[in-house]
Amino acid sequence: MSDENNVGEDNETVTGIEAPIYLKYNFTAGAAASRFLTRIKEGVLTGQRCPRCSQVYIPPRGSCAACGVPTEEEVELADKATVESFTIVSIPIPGNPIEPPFVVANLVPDGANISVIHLLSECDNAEVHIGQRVQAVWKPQEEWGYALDNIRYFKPLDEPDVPVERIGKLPVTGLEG
Amino acid sequence: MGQSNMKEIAIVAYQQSDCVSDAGAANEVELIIPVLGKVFEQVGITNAQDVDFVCSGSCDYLQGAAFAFVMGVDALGAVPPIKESHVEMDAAWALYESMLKIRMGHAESALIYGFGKSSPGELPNVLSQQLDPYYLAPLWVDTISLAAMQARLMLDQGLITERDMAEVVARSRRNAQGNPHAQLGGDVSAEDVLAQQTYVSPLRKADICPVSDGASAVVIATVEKAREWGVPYAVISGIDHCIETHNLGVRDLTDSISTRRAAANAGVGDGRVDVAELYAPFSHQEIILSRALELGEDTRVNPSGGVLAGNLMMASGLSRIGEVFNRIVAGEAQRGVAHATSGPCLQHNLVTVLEKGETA
Amino acid sequence: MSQPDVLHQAFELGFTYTRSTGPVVGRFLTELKKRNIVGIKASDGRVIVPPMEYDPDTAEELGEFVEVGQQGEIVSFAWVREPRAAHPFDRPFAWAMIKLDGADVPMVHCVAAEAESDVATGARVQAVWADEPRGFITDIRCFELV
Amino acid sequence: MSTLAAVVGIGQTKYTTKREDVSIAGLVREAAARALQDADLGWDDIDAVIVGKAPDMFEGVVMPEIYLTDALGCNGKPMLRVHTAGSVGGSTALVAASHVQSGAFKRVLTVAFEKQSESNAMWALSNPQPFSTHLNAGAGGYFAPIIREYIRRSGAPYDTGIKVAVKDRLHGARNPLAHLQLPNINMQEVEESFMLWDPIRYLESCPSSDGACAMVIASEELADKAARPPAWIRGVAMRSEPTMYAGREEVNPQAGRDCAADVYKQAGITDPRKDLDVAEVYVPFSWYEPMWLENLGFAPEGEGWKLTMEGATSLIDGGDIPWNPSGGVLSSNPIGASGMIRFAEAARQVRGECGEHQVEGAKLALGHAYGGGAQFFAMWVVGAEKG
Repeated sequence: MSDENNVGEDNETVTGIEAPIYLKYNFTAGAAASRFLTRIKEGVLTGQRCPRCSQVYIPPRGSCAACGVPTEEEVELADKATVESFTIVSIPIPGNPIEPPFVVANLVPDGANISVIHLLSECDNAEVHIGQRVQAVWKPQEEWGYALDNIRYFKPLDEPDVPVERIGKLPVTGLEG
Repeated sequence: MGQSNMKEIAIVAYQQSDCVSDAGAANEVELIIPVLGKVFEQVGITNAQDVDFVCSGSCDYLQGAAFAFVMGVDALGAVPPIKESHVEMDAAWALYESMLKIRMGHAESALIYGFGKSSPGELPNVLSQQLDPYYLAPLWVDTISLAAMQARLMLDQGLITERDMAEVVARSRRNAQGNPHAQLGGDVSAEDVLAQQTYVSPLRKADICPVSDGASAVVIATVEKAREWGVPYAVISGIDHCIETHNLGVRDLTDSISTRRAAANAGVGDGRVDVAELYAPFSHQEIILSRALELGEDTRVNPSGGVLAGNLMMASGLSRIGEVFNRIVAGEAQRGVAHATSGPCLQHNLVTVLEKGETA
Repeated sequence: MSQPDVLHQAFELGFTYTRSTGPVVGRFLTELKKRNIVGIKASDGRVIVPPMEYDPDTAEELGEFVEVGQQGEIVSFAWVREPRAAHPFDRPFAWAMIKLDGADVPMVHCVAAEAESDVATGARVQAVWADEPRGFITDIRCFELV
Repeated sequence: MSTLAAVVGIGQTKYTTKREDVSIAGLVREAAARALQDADLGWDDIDAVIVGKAPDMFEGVVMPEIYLTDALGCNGKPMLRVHTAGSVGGSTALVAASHVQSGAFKRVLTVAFEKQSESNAMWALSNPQPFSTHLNAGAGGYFAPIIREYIRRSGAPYDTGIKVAVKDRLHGARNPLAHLQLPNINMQEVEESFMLWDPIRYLESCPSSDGACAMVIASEELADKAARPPAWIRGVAMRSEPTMYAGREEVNPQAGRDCAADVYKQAGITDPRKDLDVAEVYVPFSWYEPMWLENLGFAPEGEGWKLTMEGATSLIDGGDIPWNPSGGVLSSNPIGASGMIRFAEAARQVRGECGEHQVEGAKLALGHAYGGGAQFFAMWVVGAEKG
């Protein structure tokens, strides 16, 4: 803590304090998240299929939020995806080394029915668009850990755009599948 | 609020997870879903679409992430959207909010759930940050130490003895043997407890509730709806709650004025109390509460073992109501009292009176 | 399917909050900086230390400050055998409710003592000041037995 | 059936970046005391207190209502603490109203607040959790892609958001309590402001404010005898849906549509644009005005932007359905209180006490709040008449 508390104009009256509140936790990834992270450490993107509505969730959270039922069936997904939407961020993220401007996109991997947020790079920011096809650029295998960050970012693919009504509905084999 | 001139509301289902010291990999949704599944099954419904209102209780700081309750919605099957709300309090207060919703005619039934995963943090430290943010929180006075001072006040004034406290613990452990969800049960005598050295003197570790992970859920409904569902129920004949000053020095810590007031408003004294489930995280507090509720020898206190046998923060208050419901529908009691608490040294207390409903 | 690894990771939820104190808390902390302790007079005449901003009975704003003594009496205490990392001592110590001379309501603070047997309800204690008080509750480093 | 209830007292603080002169209790107290004064009541007249605020991590006080009880005159009374993310101020007002509408209480005090200057909302909202990618640059980063999809679908002109940003700040300049006072703001200034999360510019975003808002809600019997004109609560509704599920409609969420339909039905509203005189709607990023115009049924899907561009939502342009005459969330944003401010400003309009930002002759008003990933909704309709 700094020793400089806020004082009034008379330099004597205390008007403010600094209160450092630092709490330590031992975070546990959920069972479904642990499974997902274990597989991504192996370089494989996976989702879970809802037994009721058959939709595939990534990252899986152990339940289908729409149906409120547990999900167990694991589904392997492609590392190709479609841009559902995106933003170009021009401000730094606290504690993140990425330099703005950068593109953060909602991406639906082929075979999944919901988007994940990730970076888009190796592209002209002005050219990024909804329906665009992209593919994961992985870090070197020796750097893989329990994190979606094993994918450094996604980059554009030379494939035709996905019509808006088909975004989020592609099979794992992609647009032509 | 009492039930006079009001629509009668009843508890129709109650389920809780096991109290475990560390739920391991299970996240909050994974803790909630099985409990909700069981409570729906108990009523014979599918999911939250089949009730008119949902309300939950949780605390972000237990696991150290903002918006814990948002994930809870994932467990409900809330598509299409539902009427839903949340209190950053024990879920017993979520039940209170749900009753208002039913009384104003906007619902006939409600699902209430509470959950907490306290194991990831250091709970007494986390709760120290509930205290005055200028005078006490920066000292990191933990909640166990505050309760220890409360116990000493009582010991010094001759209001209790250490043996009285040990007997509360021994009874809790014995009763918990019959509770499959309890974390700490066993054939423990008061002598065994007294043989332990003190931890935060005058408290021994056994005087202090354990830290538990888990969830509990209750379904309430109008009596008409309960009959339509054809499930056994217990009528909520009174409920009230009341808070006291945050300055511990100003309060009479040897008594619980707010519990007395809530009990009077809920009508605790209007009939025999066969069973009472009290949210007493420390052994001496069970004695304070029993006295404030003016419970006699003929009342069974904490037959579940109470929270000394397992404490699901943010759900334990709701579980107390559920436990009394269980005794009534099992035919072990005609009328019972459930108590929930919040804040250091029993600052905020909620009292519910349940009665056996007329046979349908 | 193979069992996943159970993934744990320690993390810290931390921030240094910047609190404005308002006049009542500010006055108390200002006095601490000068090694004085003040309380406030409640509607029923009781002197409350540290000063509350609002009366616990009537809810009225309070404003009549009263300087109180730096010694007082232990009303109750808890002996902490195993201090937590966040605690002000790394050796056994007591938390206590201390009624300062001239105050009617006890305050909670820590008491340094060698052994539990040295501390007792009714014992007299005295404030020990930090070397350089700066307007924070820990300007009173602790109380010690007189 | 629900008992009739009304707002009989309203108190707000002046919204500002940092209230350096008060404690957390002092801030909350100021709004509460003003609400009591407005209602011509004392602390003893209140039967229960209902408190709302967004995540405790903003101020770093766990369940702060426990410490606030003395400041709110709550000792010996019931106190309830609501938390439903950004919609919390609205939800809190609804929970408070339910205390009276249930017939259980005669008169309750409700307060919502945020003292955001104690920390940093950006930190509290994007605090990284282990094992998760940390790319969610605050609320703007979350909502920007949804706005982009709205623009694609509706074909709205690029400057719709700019127009809202100017309009709400000009409204705010008429409200002495509004945080941002920008009476000379213009389209060019907004357009040239820094692009934070494309398509959201700096001046198209809400500020970060300290502030509190309070209301006294009373039963019909007591409201009939109130010191000042009551705002009768004609409809109340809340809806929730999960943050993420396959196929979720994020631009025009079902929960918002259902919530609006419910509250309109209770208030006897069939055409909101025609039947309502004014609306205070939670618009933290400018583009959410056209989006919510559609979601709340003021315009057909895809045409919300037309109302904005025509000036229909502008008090100053003499629009037929002014939105956010107080300046809205774009002018003041103490997060936990923002929803309650919408509800309270709707009530102030039908009480006819808004001065420079009064919608002339307003009789029926909508208060709206949303939160989370635009998944939690709370709304009420208040009227000058009982209905």
